Amino acid sequence: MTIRATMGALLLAGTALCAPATWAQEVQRGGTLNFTAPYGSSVGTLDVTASAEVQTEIVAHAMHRSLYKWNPETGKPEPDLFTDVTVSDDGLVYTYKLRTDAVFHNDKPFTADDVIYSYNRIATPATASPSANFISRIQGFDDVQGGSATEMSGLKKIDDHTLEITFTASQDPGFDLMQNYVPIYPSNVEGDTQATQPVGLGPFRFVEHVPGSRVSFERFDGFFGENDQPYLDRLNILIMGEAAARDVAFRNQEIDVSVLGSQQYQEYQADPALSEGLLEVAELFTRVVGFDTTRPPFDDKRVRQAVNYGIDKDLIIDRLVKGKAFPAVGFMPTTSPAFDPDAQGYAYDPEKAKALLEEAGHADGIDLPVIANQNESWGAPIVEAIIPMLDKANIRVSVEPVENAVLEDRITGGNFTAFIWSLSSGPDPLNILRCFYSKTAQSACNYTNFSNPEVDRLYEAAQQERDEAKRNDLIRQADGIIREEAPYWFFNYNKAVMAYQPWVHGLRGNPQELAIQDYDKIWIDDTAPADRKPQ
Amino acid sequence: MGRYILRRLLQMIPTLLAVAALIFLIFSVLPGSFAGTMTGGGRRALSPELVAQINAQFGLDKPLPVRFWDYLVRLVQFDLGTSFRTREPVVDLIAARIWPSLQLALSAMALAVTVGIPLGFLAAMRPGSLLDSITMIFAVSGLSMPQFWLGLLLMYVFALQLGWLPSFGYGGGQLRNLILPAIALGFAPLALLARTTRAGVLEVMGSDHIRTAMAKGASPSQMIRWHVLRNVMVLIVTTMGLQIGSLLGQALVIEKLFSWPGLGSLMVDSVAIRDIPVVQGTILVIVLWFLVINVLVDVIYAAIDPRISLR
Amino acid sequence: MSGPLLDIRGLTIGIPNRNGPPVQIVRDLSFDIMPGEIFGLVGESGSGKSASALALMGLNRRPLTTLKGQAFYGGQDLLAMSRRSMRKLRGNRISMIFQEPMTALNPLARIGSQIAEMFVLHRGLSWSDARPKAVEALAAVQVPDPEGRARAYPHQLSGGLRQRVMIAMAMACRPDLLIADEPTTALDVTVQAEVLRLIRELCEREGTAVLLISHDLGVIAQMCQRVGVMANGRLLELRDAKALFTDPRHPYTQGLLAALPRLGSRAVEGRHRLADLDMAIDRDAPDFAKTYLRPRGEAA
Amino acid sequence: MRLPFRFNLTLGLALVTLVILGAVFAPLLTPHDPILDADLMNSEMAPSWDHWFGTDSQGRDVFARVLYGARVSLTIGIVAQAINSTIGIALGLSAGYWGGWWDDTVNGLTNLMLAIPSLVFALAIMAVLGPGVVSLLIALGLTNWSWSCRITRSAVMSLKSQGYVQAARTLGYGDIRIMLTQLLPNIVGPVLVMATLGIGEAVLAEAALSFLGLGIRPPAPSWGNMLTDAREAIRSVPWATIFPGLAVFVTVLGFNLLGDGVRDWLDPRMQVRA
Repeated sequence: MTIRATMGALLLAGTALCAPATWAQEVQRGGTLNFTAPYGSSVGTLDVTASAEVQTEIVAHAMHRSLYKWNPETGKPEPDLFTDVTVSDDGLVYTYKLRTDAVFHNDKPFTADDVIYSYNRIATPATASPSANFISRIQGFDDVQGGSATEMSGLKKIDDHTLEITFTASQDPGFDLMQNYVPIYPSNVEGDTQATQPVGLGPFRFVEHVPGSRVSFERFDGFFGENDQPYLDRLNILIMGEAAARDVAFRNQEIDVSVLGSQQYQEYQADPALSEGLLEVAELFTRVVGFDTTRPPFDDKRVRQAVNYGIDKDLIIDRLVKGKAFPAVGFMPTTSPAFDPDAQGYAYDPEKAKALLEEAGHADGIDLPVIANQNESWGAPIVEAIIPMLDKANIRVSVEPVENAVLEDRITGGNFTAFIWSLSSGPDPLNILRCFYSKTAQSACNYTNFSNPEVDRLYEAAQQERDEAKRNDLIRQADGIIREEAPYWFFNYNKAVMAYQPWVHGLRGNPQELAIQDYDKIWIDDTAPADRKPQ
Repeated sequence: MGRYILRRLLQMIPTLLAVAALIFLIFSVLPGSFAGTMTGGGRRALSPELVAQINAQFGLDKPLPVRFWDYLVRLVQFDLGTSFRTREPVVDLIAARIWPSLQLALSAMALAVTVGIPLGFLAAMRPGSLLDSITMIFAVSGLSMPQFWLGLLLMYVFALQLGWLPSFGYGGGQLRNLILPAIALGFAPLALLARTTRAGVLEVMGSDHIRTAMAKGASPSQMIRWHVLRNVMVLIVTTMGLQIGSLLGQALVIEKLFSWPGLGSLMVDSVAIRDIPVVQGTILVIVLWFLVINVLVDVIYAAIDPRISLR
Repeated sequence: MSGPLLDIRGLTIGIPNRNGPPVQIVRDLSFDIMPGEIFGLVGESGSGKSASALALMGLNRRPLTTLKGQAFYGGQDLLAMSRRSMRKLRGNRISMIFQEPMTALNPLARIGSQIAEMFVLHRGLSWSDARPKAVEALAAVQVPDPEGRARAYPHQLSGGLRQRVMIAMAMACRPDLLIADEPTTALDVTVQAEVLRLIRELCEREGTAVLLISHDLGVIAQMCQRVGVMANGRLLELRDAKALFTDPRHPYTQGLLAALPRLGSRAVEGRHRLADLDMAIDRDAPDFAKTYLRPRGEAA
Repeated sequence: MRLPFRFNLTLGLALVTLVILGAVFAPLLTPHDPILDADLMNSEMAPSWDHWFGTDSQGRDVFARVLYGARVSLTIGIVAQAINSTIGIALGLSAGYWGGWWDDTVNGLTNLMLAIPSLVFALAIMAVLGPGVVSLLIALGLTNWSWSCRITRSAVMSLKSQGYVQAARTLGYGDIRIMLTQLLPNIVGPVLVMATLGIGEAVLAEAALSFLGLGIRPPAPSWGNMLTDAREAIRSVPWATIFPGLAVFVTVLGFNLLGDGVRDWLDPRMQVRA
């Protein structure tokens, strides 16, 4: 059987993605939305520059804005806090015309100083900000990190609303600077207070954080958005890590949206009422089992291919993941611009797996210990399912369940034979290809210690290529080699699913992370429960 | 009595220090690191420089004995350190969680007391009877279910099927939100109390002075009021105290399940992301609570039983 | 003195057995007690004395059950009475004191209120009215500083004082019959005599009859007008005390008396010695009691 | 109405026996392998003649997993409690018998262990050791001995002044011999009751730790991880949670009733009441 990622899947995702937005219904203003933050039972800090947690990002996106913003429909960054940009010929100097109508929640007008302040704050080693990676291409970053400067030389204020940024590489800075993790903070507020009393220039103003329970916001009247957005008067982000509890709460109409796991996806699809309110999107995540390609017997390509042939991933996706994933062909996901629609993935062929293994000199079989966390769609349960399958191909799989903290430490530290994980595979394909570049450290993201001269050559070429189509072509070629080399068992591309109540409108399928929604575009109609509906 | 309490409070200090040392020791050999969790679950790569920065910021680059000494020095100044994750003082994080935690623990206990003790009495009135067995099996069944399982069942029945109560969350700390988690948490202490009460009543009822009371011509209700209740309380108070004392620590599963913002869920989360100062702080607070309750129990004990004097 | 105060006929106590005849602890016990009389019931431990006494009060605990028999008191059968009317008699008309004064009192209640309870239960007094009466009752049993002792808890009192408290409690409502089940066994030898004397005096004054249960022949001899000897659940001999001690008829009684070493040839000598001893403590003891004194310390 | 037999004891014994028999004879009771008989094509099938308790999301037979899970859960419960009891008795006996500084040390240790909630302690140990049966045995076996220790110690304190112990000492018996032959038999009763209850607690603790993600290693079946894995499917695949849930319930209830029953039985006062 050939796995062919059809454009159909893409289109399907596309329509679902637009469905709620295209309802031709008069927008209603006001009301309260009960959104959920599903990735854990608390939000650590409200200062998103001190965090790498999606939970914090979900909260931060309500009140902060970054220089660029992500457009889920085009899959590209677009201007948010600036209206115009000119790029120098070498592609290193960007001159931004900043918005003049943006105001912070504390009434301070937005100026170039705020951008300079915010980026320098992130770059300062004292803050140890995990967001630093995103601004590391700004000139002078290394000097600030090294302590020889306190401000990055690449940030230059021309006037209040003109900002010049010099980068050290010619890559599009939009992908980095659109991140919610590099928000623009007001320069007249002490950075430390952002953790408890956040001030931004986003559509909602912070009201209250009940740790472990919820974060509440109210409409910020001064927001610069079009159509006098946001529509909602109030926004509650309820912290609900336990999926079973979220399920009950959603059915009970206590929450307006819920992110679904595969079990609930299946149940909600089967329910005539609930199936009406499902938003699906192909997310830019690739789920894989990664091998340490320097460690025998997995230093042999044939052994890695044998694993790929030995697993019936369609069956696992169909039965265990319950259709909440797209079978993976290679590393680049279907929604990536570098995805190759003609490529063929590994088909399920246990005989071929056995043959490859014998060819590699392992007729009596091999052991495959996999470290895994508890995640239902890219953790121990998946490994459990491949145990009987690979058993037939003479590969003895075992699971070592570990906590997330340990999993991540061991993967970045190279302390594994194989691991199962979900890896970001977007939105910038070039940035993703970097993870297969032999000069990228294992701890950075070349987890499998992948090294292939041809891929290195293609990556270096793509880096220099300014034309987007040609660049994507190079990346596509590299993805083909990676598929053949199989440093991973390519499992699936995530299908994220969000359930929403019938009165909720304006959700968009964000393939970066479905749970990150543009709250300013969401509105609810008056069929909502009395305590939340617009007056 | 004031002096007694003061002395008992002072006696806690070595225990607390020992707990602190033990926790420090356990978590110093814990695999996984906070910096490791900053990848956001495969979403981004961390440069080694950043990992070093993060570790330096929290003093994790120093040798273990130095860290332990720093920890102790801060501890004796009532400084529990700074959370890696939120970069706020641990004391503040705990302060925000302590009231919900107490609310949950105390209401669970209130439930256990108001239902468990009468049940125990009921069972003890006819020992060996069908009523006794049914009552005790009901009570013991509370001890026989995994907490999260009981919580889930309650959620499904009372929130989803009947729609009487909200299924989750703290709300503003209203009673409505409190009921289900309190039942889920309180069922086990309820069972223990019912059991202790039954045993206590049977023991008191079998004692000589109850025979005296009967010989005096007291009716059963007079006998219970004048001679049983107080004596049984002496036996129950210990169980109650132990339960109240340990409920904060037992609540972690329930708090996670019901998204209840208590100390338990804070602790579990912090263990998961290796936010060690918070873990240490919450455990210390949970232990402190247990110790304080113990002193309180002893004081109450002395108030009920004239044979015990506080020395 | 017209007729007995309490007339027990054919009292049989045992443990019912589903699959056969019940195990009998006391068999066919019959005796009577005259008003104001001190009646002694003597026998080894396990002979059924205490079970019989508790049966009269309706206080035997399962599985011990009164299988048959009657106990007439004022024309009513105690054993067939309703619980409620039995409760009215208990403590009020028939009261009881127990062997172990350490545990017979509620350790958590003040002495005063434990005595006052009697007046609340049977005289319908309020607690505040009952308390002074309790102090009076303590005074009546010659407890020093009755006011203070009323506020004390049992563990703050000595054994002898506690038994006095029990007596005060039992005598509070001036009962017709006092059942004293081994009242002095747990006490010091020197305290024993005082307590016995107290019982005797109070009962004489109030005209209360006493059913004195003891395994101690000396105590019985010192106190009782008539004595029943029990062994193995049966009443073997029921005689006038003087007659019993001088001329035991049943071989068991004979054996019992013979087992007391100083009742043989050297008995008279011992008796005198003890009489002297006892006289030193209790100069007003009635003659008959002195006659049958036996050396103390033989209680076993 | 009085029941004709010791109800708690009988019921408890029956339930515990049932579970133990199920665990011991698991291979005879089901033809299915709990791990390798996984057929995703047959996943989430309702109970049928082939699969009495249905199948789980991996297509494994729930009945087989409940039976084999009994082995894991019972092993954890019994062995962990055995470790607890052994530590508790050893410390309690020696502390009560020798007294002095050793007693003070043990007392301090006991208070320390009591003060840290055992689940919290177990969680910490599991986090250090990582999931697995051995880790669970250590985590649950080292955290719950304070009660056995306290009970043993106080019993020994009151026993050691008694005549027969004194006699043994004058006969020149060694301390260890006195503890094992004279004291131990007299404290077995209450410690046994504690242990019975402790087994139930350990079974529950395993479930709680599984819920928190720190149970045993999959794919080995334990009731805790069966419950945890299937909890989201409680409405569509109820058999995957109800049966392991019932298994936990029956087992813990059984051990609790057994403990209560044994206590009543050892303490006849509890039975004979007005």
